Amino acid sequence: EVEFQQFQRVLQEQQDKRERIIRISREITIQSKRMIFLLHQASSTKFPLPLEFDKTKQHKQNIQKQLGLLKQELDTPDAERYAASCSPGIQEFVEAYAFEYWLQHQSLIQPNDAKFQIDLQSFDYVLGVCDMTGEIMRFLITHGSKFAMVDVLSHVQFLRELNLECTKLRNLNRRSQNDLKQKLGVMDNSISKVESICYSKIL
Amino acid sequence: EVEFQQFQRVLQEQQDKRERIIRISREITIQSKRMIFLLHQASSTKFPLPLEFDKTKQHKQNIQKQLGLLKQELDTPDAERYAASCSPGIQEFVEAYAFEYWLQHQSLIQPNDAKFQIDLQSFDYVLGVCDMTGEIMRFLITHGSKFAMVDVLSHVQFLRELNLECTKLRNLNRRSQNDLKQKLGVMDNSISKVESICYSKIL
Amino acid sequence: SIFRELQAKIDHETSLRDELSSRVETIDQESKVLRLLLGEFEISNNETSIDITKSIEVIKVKIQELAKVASEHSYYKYVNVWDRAIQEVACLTLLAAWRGALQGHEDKKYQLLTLEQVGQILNATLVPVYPEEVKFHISIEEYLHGVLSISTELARLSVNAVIYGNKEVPLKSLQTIENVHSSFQLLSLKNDSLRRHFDGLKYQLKRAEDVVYDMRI
Amino acid sequence: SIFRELQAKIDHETSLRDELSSRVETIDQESKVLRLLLGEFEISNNETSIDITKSIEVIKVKIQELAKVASEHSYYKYVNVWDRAIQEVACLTLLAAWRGALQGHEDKKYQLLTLEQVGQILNATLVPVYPEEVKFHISIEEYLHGVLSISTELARLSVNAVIYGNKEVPLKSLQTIENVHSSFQLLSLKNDSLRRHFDGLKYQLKRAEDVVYDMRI
Amino acid sequence: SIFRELQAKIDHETSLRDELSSRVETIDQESKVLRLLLGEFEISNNETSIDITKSIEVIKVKIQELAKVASEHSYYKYVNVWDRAIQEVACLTLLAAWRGALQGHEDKKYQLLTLEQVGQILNATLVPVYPEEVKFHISIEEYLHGVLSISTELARLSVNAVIYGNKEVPLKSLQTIENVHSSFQLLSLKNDSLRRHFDGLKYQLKRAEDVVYDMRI
Amino acid sequence: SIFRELQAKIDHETSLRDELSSRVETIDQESKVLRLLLGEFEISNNETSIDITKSIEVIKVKIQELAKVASEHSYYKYVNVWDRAIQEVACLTLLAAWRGALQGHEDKKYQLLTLEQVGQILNATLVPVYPEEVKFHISIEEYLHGVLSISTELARLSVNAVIYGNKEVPLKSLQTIENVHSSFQLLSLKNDSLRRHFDGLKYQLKRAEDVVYDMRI
Repeated sequence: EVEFQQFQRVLQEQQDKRERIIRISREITIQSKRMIFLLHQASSTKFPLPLEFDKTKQHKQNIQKQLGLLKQELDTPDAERYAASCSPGIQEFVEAYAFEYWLQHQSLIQPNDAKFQIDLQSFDYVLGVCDMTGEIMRFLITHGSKFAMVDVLSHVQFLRELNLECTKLRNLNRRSQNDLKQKLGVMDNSISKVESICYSKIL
Repeated sequence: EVEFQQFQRVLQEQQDKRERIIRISREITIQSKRMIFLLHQASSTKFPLPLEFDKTKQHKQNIQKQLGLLKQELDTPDAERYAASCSPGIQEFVEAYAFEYWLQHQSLIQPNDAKFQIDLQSFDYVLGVCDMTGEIMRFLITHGSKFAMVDVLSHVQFLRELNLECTKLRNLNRRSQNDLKQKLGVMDNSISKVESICYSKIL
Repeated sequence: SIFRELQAKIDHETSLRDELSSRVETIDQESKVLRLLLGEFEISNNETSIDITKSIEVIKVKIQELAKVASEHSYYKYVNVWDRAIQEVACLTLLAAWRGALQGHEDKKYQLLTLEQVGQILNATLVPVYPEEVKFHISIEEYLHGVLSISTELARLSVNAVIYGNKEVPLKSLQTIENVHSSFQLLSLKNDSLRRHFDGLKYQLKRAEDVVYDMRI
Repeated sequence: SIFRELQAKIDHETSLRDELSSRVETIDQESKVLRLLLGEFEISNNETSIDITKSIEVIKVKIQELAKVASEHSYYKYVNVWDRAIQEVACLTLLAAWRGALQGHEDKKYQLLTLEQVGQILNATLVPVYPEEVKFHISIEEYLHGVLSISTELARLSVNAVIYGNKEVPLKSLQTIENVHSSFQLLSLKNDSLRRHFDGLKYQLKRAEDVVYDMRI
Repeated sequence: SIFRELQAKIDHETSLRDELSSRVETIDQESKVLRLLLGEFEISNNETSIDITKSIEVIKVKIQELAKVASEHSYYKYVNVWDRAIQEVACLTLLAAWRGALQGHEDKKYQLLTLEQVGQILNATLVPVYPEEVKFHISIEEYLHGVLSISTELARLSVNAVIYGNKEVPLKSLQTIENVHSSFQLLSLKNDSLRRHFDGLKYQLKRAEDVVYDMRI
Repeated sequence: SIFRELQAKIDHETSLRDELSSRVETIDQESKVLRLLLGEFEISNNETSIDITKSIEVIKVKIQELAKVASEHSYYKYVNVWDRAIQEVACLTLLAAWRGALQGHEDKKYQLLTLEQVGQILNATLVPVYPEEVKFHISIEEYLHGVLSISTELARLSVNAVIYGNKEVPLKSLQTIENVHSSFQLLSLKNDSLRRHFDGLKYQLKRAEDVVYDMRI
């Protein structure tokens, strides 16, 4: 039928667009992961990380370029249709930026922080921040022995409070609830691991 | 300790005896299976089987010889201890003899039939007879096309009645109950198969 | 102490469950006999009808005994002990009536009894029919499992009927199975045991159709 | 704090989602009524036709109400709240027209309405048909799910029609399902729910073919 | 018809189960908060004590609401919807009291509350304690699952206590876990969830012993 | 008919089995009492010693009664009715003597009674010890199961003893378990229940070793 040919055209366009967005999301993920790797490397010698730290500049530029492309793709009324396709990249990007911010300030980056340079979906921010706690755990496990006990404890406290705040979130829809639950489970584990470090530090 | 050495001796003796009995049981099983094979062969040309049929004589002699050995082994006060070890052979032996009897008389051999020449545990008789229905099914499937419909139906009826009698048995201990349940399940299947033959015979 | 209380509770529940199970087992055993008698009915019609009615009578008494013990306790705590047995009894009662083998209910030949009728036959006073009562009863689900099971029996019956030259039974079987099938299709079942049981019905329908189809050639 | 702001945003979205859900539920309820009516249509043709048309009218109003609330917000953010309900409505509208049970559309008997026609029947003014508009609408995917679901209904219908001696329905059903099947082959479906739904179509096609084949013998 | 009755029953049970589930979910969410607050208590003792008491108060209200709905229906039919949530609440209540973090129950520090006491804290009037009542209640099994779970918490607590230089908590934890362990060993449990849960206790005992052992060196 | 004869035989055996079972059950009940008494013995040594001796006396009488019925029939046909009960009694008798809780046998403290001694304590005249006799007796297997079970008890006892500052029990336990372990290695066990039970012994040995090791630090 004639209508089905029209359907085919519309469905094909949507499919193509979705694939372009997924490609962008993957590229953001890759750049963010590289950025996190560099952050671990840099912070192994200098902590807190200096504010003028710029070894991740290249990656940030790449990410911002991809975010620009994404913005173009999503500049249509049906942008929400593709929200799920770009979420993984956005979360990874939040994770990287939030980790850098923590290494510099030992506090939590805000979703409206100028560094992000885009308007974040609130929930991508939450999930990205949850992922960041895993990086902090890895950082503390590797370098915990260099710090005073009181400092490690204050970092654990930071993780605990973040955990409590995320746990207090209510009324999420089922899918977000499940995503968050899974991340919080990982966060519980991260905190336990840091506690174990404290324990063996004491003995 | 000294007591443990005594234990070792007693346990070892029991073990050896059990193994001898299992060997006898296996030998009876093998001979019975061969006998059943011969019965299928013979009945393919002559049914009912003549009463003077003697091609299974050799196997019967072997079986009786093994039953003699078994009797010797079990001529101790603790014979019941080994009941489970010789059951499989006895059941197979009942199956073979009962099948021959059915091929000759189209009726059920009794547990006190002179042919058995030993005193059967009642339950081994029941389970052996259940197994025999499988042989009858195989016989009818192979040769059903040669018989008149009315004859096949009367054989089905024989199987049905045997099934009903066995199903009516009550108050068995759990183990016997489970054994019987399993055999009756097989018997249901056998009867269904014979019914299918009748069905395709009619069409 | 709480531990002694728990032990008492465990012991109590275990022995109760054992008692219920052993009663259920005697029902199961009689059900098997009844199933075989219903199979014989094909051949020797009226003669076995007495045995069938007697067998249902035995089951009825055993269910009464079970109901007496069960009704003293929470229905939903123990229902899984007997539900399969009751499904089978429901199926056999339906089948007996369908075949016209149930004395006093010969007019129900080729029909499916309602849940109320099954309840009355098995025990009018002790077996309440509706599910919100928490005493022992035949539940809607148990009855409908029985209805689905009878379709399997009828499909098999069709085959045997043909052997004995009966052409009415296959046609009536097919009609009954078709009715059951179309009634079930209206339901939006959850993904539970009833749904799985119903999924098998298509196959029975096909079997019954095949027999009628074969007969027509 | 940031988490308090987040919570406020989430609460707002949830209450909106809840309102949409409760509206969707009233649509689902009416859909069940409509489905039952369509089931009865087999037997008592014209009498139920008025009820069917009325029922679709009710659904139309309820969809308008849903659309009003939904249109104030981003369509794709909440589409998963109502898409299954709309698929079902699409299927039932298609089925009503196919059966000739939709007053004013009797000429569509044995035909499948187009997406535009379904849109007009359910609400000519408020429901735009193509997805670039982000107001509430029936999406291509919803319509296509409806088309696949009706094929299942038609295959079932064929079987029942045979029982009532109707030979036209099986033939027309088969034609329609064949059309659907070949039309779908024009689409390059991804490995999504539509593809999985389409994968089931071959069984429906086979079923409809079998009925016609059996009828011919 | 029976099919409509079944559909009504299924729909009713599904919606009831959904309602209970969503109530249970809100309890679970608050339980998670309470669990984290109890974790904080290590560091900032008395300050969080108010939050803890408030959180238990919230849970108490939610349980009351759940109990109200649940009590209208057969307890054993739906108990599996909420039993894990109640086990968790029992565990957290025990833990709060053990830590001396429960306002008005500071004298229970380093002690395990009895089932009666847990029942009173969570709601003296609405939550009956003994299991033969078929209304909503905390069952012995739920309480004992809570007791086993608290042993896991205590073993973990021992580790954290050492970090903060607290030497009393590891010793008291070990004592409590040993008491629980020896009490459970007297029981002849069936092979059910309680038995499996208890099987894990050995490992907690070992963990708590290891901490005390490490401390002594 | 033959099946009726069979049924009569089965019924006879079943009623005998039932009678034996109910006697065994009274032994099991008393065993539970004895086990609790032995648990309390830890705390209040000599006071419970009288009760323990009395309890064993009760068991002895009950075994005599069982033996009387059993001895009229083939021992091995029904041995599975009582063997687990006798294993438990053997274990408890061994344990009572080991703990020095058995009046008149205080000299056996920290020792394992031999099979003959267990036989004498439970009934000197009626219970012959070796398996060639087919009257009711304690079999080698039952005794050996008892010996393995007591090892589990001793390992547990060690842990508890440490809490109460008792350093003798852990050492003696370890010695006994080591003896049992090396004695069992004399036996060539088949792949049966005794072998499986023995396979668990190495964990008990490890546990007892750990306690002694921890104590020494």
